[in-house]
Amino acid sequence: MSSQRLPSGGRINRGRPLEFFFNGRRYEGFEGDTLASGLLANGIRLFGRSFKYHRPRGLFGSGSEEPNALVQLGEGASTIPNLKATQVELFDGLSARTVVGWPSLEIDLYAINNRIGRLLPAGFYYKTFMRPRFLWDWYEGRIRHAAGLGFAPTEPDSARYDKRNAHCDVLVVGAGPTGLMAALVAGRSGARVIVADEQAEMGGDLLSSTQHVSGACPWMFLDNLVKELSLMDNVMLLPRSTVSGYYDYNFLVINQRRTDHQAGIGDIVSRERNWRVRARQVVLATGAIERGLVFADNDRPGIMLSSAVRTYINRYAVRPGRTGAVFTNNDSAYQTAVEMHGAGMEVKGVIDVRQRPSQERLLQMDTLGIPVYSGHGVGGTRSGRQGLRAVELCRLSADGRDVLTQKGSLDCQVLAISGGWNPAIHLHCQSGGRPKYDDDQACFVPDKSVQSERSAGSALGIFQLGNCLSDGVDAGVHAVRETGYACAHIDIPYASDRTGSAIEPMWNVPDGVLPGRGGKKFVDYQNDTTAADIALAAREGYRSIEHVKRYTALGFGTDQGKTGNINGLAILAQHLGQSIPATGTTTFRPNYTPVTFGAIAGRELGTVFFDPVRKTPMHDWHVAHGAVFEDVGQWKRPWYYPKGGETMESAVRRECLATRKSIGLLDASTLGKIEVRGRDSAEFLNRIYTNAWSKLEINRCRYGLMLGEDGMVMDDGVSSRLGDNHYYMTTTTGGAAHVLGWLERWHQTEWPELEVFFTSVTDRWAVASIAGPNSRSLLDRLCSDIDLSAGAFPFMSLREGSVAGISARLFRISFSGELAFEINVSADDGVALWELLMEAGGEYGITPYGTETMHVLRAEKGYVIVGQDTDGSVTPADLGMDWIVSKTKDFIGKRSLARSDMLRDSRKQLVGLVTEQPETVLPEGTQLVNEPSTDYPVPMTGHVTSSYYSSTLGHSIALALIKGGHTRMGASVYAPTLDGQCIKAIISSPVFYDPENKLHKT
Amino acid sequence: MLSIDCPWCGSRDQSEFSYGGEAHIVRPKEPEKLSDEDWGDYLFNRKNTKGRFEEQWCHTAGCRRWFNAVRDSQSYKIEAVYKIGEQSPDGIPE
Amino acid sequence: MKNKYSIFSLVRNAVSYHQNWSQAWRSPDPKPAYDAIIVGGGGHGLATAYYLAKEHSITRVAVLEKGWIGGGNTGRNTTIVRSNYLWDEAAHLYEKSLKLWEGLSQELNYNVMFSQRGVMNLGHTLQDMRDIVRRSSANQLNGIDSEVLTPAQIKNIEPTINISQQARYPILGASFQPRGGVARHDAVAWGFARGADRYGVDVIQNCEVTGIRQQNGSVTGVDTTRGFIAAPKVGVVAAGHSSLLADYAGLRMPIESHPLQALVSEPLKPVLNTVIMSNAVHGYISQSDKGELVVGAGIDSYIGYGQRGSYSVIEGNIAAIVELFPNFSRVKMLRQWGGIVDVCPDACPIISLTPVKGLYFNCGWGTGGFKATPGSGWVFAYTIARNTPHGLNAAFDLNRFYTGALIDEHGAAGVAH
Amino acid sequence: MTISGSKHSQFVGIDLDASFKGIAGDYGVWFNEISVTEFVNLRGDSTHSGFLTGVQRVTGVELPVIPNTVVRSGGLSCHWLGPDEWLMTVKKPEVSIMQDLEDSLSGLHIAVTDLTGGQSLFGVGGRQSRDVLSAACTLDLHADAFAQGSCAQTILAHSNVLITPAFQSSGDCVFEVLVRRSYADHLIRWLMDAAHEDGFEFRLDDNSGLD
Ligand SMILES: Cc1cc2nc3c(=O)[nH]c(=O)nc-3n(C[C@H](O)[C@H](O)[C@H](O)COP(=O)(O)OP(=O)(O)OC[C@H]3O[C@@H](n4cnc5c(N)ncnc54)[C@H](O)[C@@H]3O)c2cc1C
Ligand SMILES: NC(=O)c1ccc[n+]([C@@H]2O[C@H](COP(=O)([O-])OP(=O)(O)OC[C@H]3O[C@@H](n4cnc5c(N)ncnc54)[C@H](O)[C@@H]3O)[C@@H](O)[C@H]2O)c1
Ligand SMILES: Cc1cc2nc3c(=O)[nH]c(=O)nc-3n(C[C@H](O)[C@H](O)[C@H](O)COP(=O)(O)O)c2cc1C
Ligand SMILES: [Zn+2]
Repeated sequence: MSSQRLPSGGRINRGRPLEFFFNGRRYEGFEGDTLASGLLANGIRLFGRSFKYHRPRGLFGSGSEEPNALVQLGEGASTIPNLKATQVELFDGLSARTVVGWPSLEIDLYAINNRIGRLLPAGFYYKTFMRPRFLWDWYEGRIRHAAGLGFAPTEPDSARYDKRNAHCDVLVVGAGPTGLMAALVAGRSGARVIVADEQAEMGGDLLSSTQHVSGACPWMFLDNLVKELSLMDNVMLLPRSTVSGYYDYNFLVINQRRTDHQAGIGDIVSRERNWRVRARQVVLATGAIERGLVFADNDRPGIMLSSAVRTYINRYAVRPGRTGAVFTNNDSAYQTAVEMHGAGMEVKGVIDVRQRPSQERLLQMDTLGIPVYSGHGVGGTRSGRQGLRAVELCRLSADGRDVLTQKGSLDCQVLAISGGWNPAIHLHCQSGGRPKYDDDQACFVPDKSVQSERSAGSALGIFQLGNCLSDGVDAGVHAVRETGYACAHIDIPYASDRTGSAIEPMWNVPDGVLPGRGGKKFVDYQNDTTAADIALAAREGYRSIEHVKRYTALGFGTDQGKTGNINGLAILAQHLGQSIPATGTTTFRPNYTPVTFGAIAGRELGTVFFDPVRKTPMHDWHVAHGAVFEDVGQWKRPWYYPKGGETMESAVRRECLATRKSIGLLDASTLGKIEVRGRDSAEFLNRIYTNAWSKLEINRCRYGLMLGEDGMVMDDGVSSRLGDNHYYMTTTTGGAAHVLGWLERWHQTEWPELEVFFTSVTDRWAVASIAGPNSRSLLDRLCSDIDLSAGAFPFMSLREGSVAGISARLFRISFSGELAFEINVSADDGVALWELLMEAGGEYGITPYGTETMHVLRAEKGYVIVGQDTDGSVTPADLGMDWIVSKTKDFIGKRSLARSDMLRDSRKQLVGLVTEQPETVLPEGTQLVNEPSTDYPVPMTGHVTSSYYSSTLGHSIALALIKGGHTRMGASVYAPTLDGQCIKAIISSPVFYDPENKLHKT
Repeated sequence: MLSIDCPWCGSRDQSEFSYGGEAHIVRPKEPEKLSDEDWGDYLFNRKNTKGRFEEQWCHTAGCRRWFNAVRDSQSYKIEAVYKIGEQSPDGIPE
Repeated sequence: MKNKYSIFSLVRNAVSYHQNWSQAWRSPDPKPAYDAIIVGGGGHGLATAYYLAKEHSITRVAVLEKGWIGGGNTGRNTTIVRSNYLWDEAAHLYEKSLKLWEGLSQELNYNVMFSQRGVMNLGHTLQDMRDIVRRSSANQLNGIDSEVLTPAQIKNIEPTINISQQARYPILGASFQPRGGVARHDAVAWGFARGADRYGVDVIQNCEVTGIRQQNGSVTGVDTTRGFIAAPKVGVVAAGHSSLLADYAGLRMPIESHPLQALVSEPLKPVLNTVIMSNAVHGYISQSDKGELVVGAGIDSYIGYGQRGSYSVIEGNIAAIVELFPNFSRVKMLRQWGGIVDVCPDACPIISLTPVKGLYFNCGWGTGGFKATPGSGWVFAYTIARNTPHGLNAAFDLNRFYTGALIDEHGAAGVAH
Repeated sequence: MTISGSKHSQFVGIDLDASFKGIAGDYGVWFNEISVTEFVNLRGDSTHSGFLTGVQRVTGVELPVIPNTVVRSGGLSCHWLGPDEWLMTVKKPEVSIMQDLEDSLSGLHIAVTDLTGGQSLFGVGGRQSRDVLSAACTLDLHADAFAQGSCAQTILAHSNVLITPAFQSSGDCVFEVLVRRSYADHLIRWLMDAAHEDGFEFRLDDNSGLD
């Protein structure tokens, strides 16, 4: 294959050759090349196949607008699907393959789809594959196999991704001449500026240009500009950084690609970084994207956007073919003819649909000896193995709607096409702005700004370089003024722009055949959406542009229709006989170009960072002693402490028995703890809890239940009175933050007149709870300043003193039904306390236990766990806790308890369950029925909320919510388990252990 | 992504705030006297306005204060913030 | 029937270069009066009209849609279909719907690409697992397919999922409904529209209802951007805009409208076999037949009619997905969008008569009503035609917010997508 | 080296020798633990003159009433947390203000709460400290926006924190990061990881925060 590299020029580094692989073959390119330019330089024209018809496709564009040249990069865990070859920078050893084409690009069996293309019009799958019904699964498998582009990696990614939050005065999006001038003004004025451009180099269209600026060649001008900016401390230049989304409140996301262009950089530097920017002002200098022309067989490899041809020649020094022609409806492509000529290509002609191109251009072509076919169109194309071979010329009628005569063909390998320019208004529209149709320029331009944003340069519909430069300055001045800086002086550079004649829209180039016949006219290359598809959709009643988009997949692809959407909607407008603005665009949404999940997720992933791990002061001790942990909210709580190969069951049995017989030790530090202070504390608690608090004596504790305003149990805990106006509230571990928020909210928004303050002290206290008949004796040895006797320190009271010299608050409360003390010490002393207890408790066989044992012990006592035995639909009465609900005062949720449904007899109520077989443990969650049956649906009567084997009692126990359960003591229910058993159980009191409540009061 | 002006701390990222729904829903003084319908109305029924909407926010990760905002529920633009107990710029809420 | 869809009609039309297909539905002008008006041309509204005509022979019906049909939540949802709901009332309703799904393509003669590839709800905490057993057990007793899977079984079905027990919130198990799956959302709206049109229903787009008129407590018709249209029965199925329509009728609703977002990746070769949902890490994902990964993002806490939500929600959801599928970190997000979901306090819908005679509301489907589309239309048509709820939707009346008989699906069933 | 069992450190279990040179070949960030002997949360009514003078009597400083500001004096810092809430940190072992505040303010509607042991304070300094923090903090940390004398409660890496910039005489800025104890381990690990590219070291004896 011949080299198409031009002998000189281009922004490539010829001193740095690179080797790379495409579909297994080796090629050479240079630093500064993209995969696209590198391949093109090697004479490669076939880049891939299309999605539906599997037609051979080549490069169409040169940047992020590219619809065709999709590749899969690399292998294994680091493979990347669906990259645009035009955006992949070459590096040494790069290896890529095409994504469509099975089994290979050259021999693609699915190319049959092109032959039977007529059977596959838009939406054909909605019309078929319905019968016979059972075959649908098979059809679907085939559809799935045929669909999809690249392959997702199947192994985890080892690369890092990170994020930065940034604030700036001015964010300039796009570093073309417009954006750079805006940045220069803002930078010189001292504003905090960020400039982001998706390309590897700053410069935008200037990189592909030969047009002089202020007398200098464009690259010299550019180099000076970028250099000045890069020396400013207040300016951050971000190349390879796409502004992917523009959200509310001037929040924009920039996706920066940091390593993909460098082979072997390793994993220290993050592969991508997402910048989360709050900008005070945004300048959208995103340029314009050229659109193609819709004519028969307009998808041959070699048919390219005129701007892309110019870019390959000037920026990459690649000649895209030996012979070329231009097909246009506007002036801009004439320059491409000039450049093609300059690159040594034989230019066969400029085909201009306009009857009267500008005189200046005609003269220019004349001097170069390039024929101009005005009032002509391309009626069809022919191709060989390597793509385009010839285009068919036809003479158009004056209104451009019909073919008058066929005029033979022009042999050419490259057809540079230009259907006009679409300002890149994506971000403007994402920011809430609307597109406005500009009839003169035949394109949508930004309408009024909704956020602090201004489009500038080509993004605003200004297509001449000189005007872009001055508009960039204007935009910079505007942004600087709005952010309150004094504007620095700046000389506006000068460019000699050509004048010309206006564009004449040409949305659907006639080919002189009947509708539906002739070559396919592609509108959206990636999804193979043709003009006929759009016509069909309109005919079938899919008249909204949004319907057409969804029915034909127009603009649905990875390029989001950057080159095709406007042509598509214009064609629809023609079919419906309505104007383009009345037809409207589809909705512009993030992302501007696709962004990797990794970058969006960032670093907060995995075992350590996905969500903070909260640890108690004694955490490391638990780890050192082999605890297995349970996640409770963000906390890690010891679940059980297996010893030497113990299973959970045996560990829990051991822990339970040790506690019931002697002493168990629990880390209870995670419970929520809130100090409540102020004259109205008691009144406040009265309103929040179902029971009354005013009469609680100082140093006494009380259990309390909180309801939501809907009357359902929300949280519970023991609160104590520390002083006249001072209470200490505890909450569930998972509910702590919610409860504090709940208290604050009622106080601040509803009862600000109450004098009360809440302060969270959850982290301030380490809590070790000792439970069991020997706990008092143990504590007696460690605590000399508190009389621990039952008389002096009764159940549900608290004392302050010291334990082994550590100052502590002791609570006589019990969640296990045993004599128990909760010892609260400063978190700093938690470990010391724990170790002292373990040491002193040694002779009692003190046994640390985890949440599982805690659950068993409390279930033996019939104590509920909010969230396990309740689910947001359970009232205090359902739990048999009427006793805690005050009849005399109002409290949050009270009124709801009087609604008719709360009084229903058939409500689910908390009961105990005992299985017939003592060893059988009912699976938690299992539904219960009164009569076993397989006649579905079987009426259910409730479900098991908690269930354990009680080693203390020698049989299993369970708690359950059962319809009317409180009046069904002794009745049997059945638990049909998921593994097919049916377990019989008897309804009992939920209190299985020490029903007289003697033990914990001893 | 909202940026919310806390009446105390100034403009902060949305992530620091929690939402409280419709503002100016006053808890009935004597709930017991309400019919089930009226109580249900207080509990569940909401204006859910499309357009200017008075709502509550709390600067949870900052000063922990609840406050009110007038926000356009379509443009998401916050037009005013005011403290609890202060009058809405839209006048006396009914 | 004109233009029945099949492989044969496709071939026949190919011969005539597809010039002879008839319209899937007409675009008629509104008539002055109808027997019934359905407000809202989403899947539910169109299904309601279809079943009104088909099951109840009420064919002088108009569906009024303010934009383009299917452009509301029907056109922007993650298309998960399942019926493994916890509470009997919900389970029966969704199961009715699932049964209708199973024959829907044939019934409508429009391929809605209903793909029964199974739906998995992951459990990451001990309480998740209790809830999973509770729900699966209830499903089985209700005659709904449901199983509980171990991490190894999950891995077997979904080979790239991360079941490491070292994960921050490791996967402890899952419930699995094999009959669940996904469908092509647009096709559902279009299929019902075409079906209803065939019975003579007028599907009228770009026609916004701006008022509901009533006389002596009975509805008389609706004001629209295209004039007044009379009807003795009006069924409102306007999803995110239900509160506005209630307001037009002087009613108050227990509804809040929130932004709910979703996103898709670029199209990929098949890599996911089922639908994966996780409540605890908060993300859900499936792969469409076309190849893109369809990811459900979360709901924003604030009220929002903007069809867009907060970027941080997207970030959280993608993090959840990468946490579950670390191999997806190099996959790219193509597009994100939002819908306006009408959320009820108990995460269950309202399908109800109202104090205004002849006015019916069907709303509150929140984040999970796509799966209910055929069932919802079926019971709502019944309710409108007979002026009384069907047994399947009796529990979903407005009165429950006063009696307290809520059907609290968030209580235990977790996400309701 | 790791600290084990030492009761007052939050760096328990962290490998303090785990310094790491960044791509620039040096330590772009350093961390240290700032020892505070007393953390006191104070609630009260700042419009009540008795309250303000009562506090000043004990602490010698005027309570900051401007949101998000801090007043420092002689080993004592007083941070505004809310319109009726402040955090006092005392860095002198010989000083305790808890009881004095209670006494001095008795009779007023106040709450003085000892949080000692429940909070951790880190210093994050070095050339890249601002960048590292901005990896997961939405606050504008630029010196113009977050000047000497300010402080702010915000979110850092999913944890609630109080950040205070402290400018040293060299002009360098150290950010004091206060976090609840149970999150401290997460946060320090997160910071170490966030400094992956820039490099970090621990400074053990340098109690660099200003007061
Ligand atoms: C991101 C997202 C993901 C979801 N994922 C799932 C999922 O996986 N599974 C699932 O089951 N559900 C899901 N849902 C929920 C589901 O989409 C909805 O519950 C369901 O589509 C509602 O259908 P509908 O027909 O009631 O509403 P819509 O489709 O919203 O239709 C209501 C229609 O009413 C029209 N309308 C409103 N006001 C007026 C007026 N005044 N006059 C005329 N017309 C009016 C609207 O324009 C709209 O077209 C999701 C929703 C979203 C947003
Ligand atoms: N001959 C013509 O008719 C014609 C038409 C259009 C443009 N032009 C020429 O193009 C130039 C326009 O200058 P300009 O500065 O306005 O535009 P530009 O095209 O030179 O620069 C725009 C830049 O924005 C970048 N960009 C776009 N979207 C982005 C995003 N979301 N994130 C990050 N970067 C993004 C692009 O990569 C590009 O570098 C002028 O020289 C003009 O003459 C000529
Ligand atoms: C299930 C599903 C799959 C989608 N797949 C794609 C897709 O492959 N490409 C695409 O551009 N958009 C896709 N979309 C998004 C739509 O383009 C569009 O964003 C969405 O329907 C919301 O409409 P709006 O963005 O016009 O408001 C998909 C939407 C859904 C609901
Ligand atoms: Zn604040």
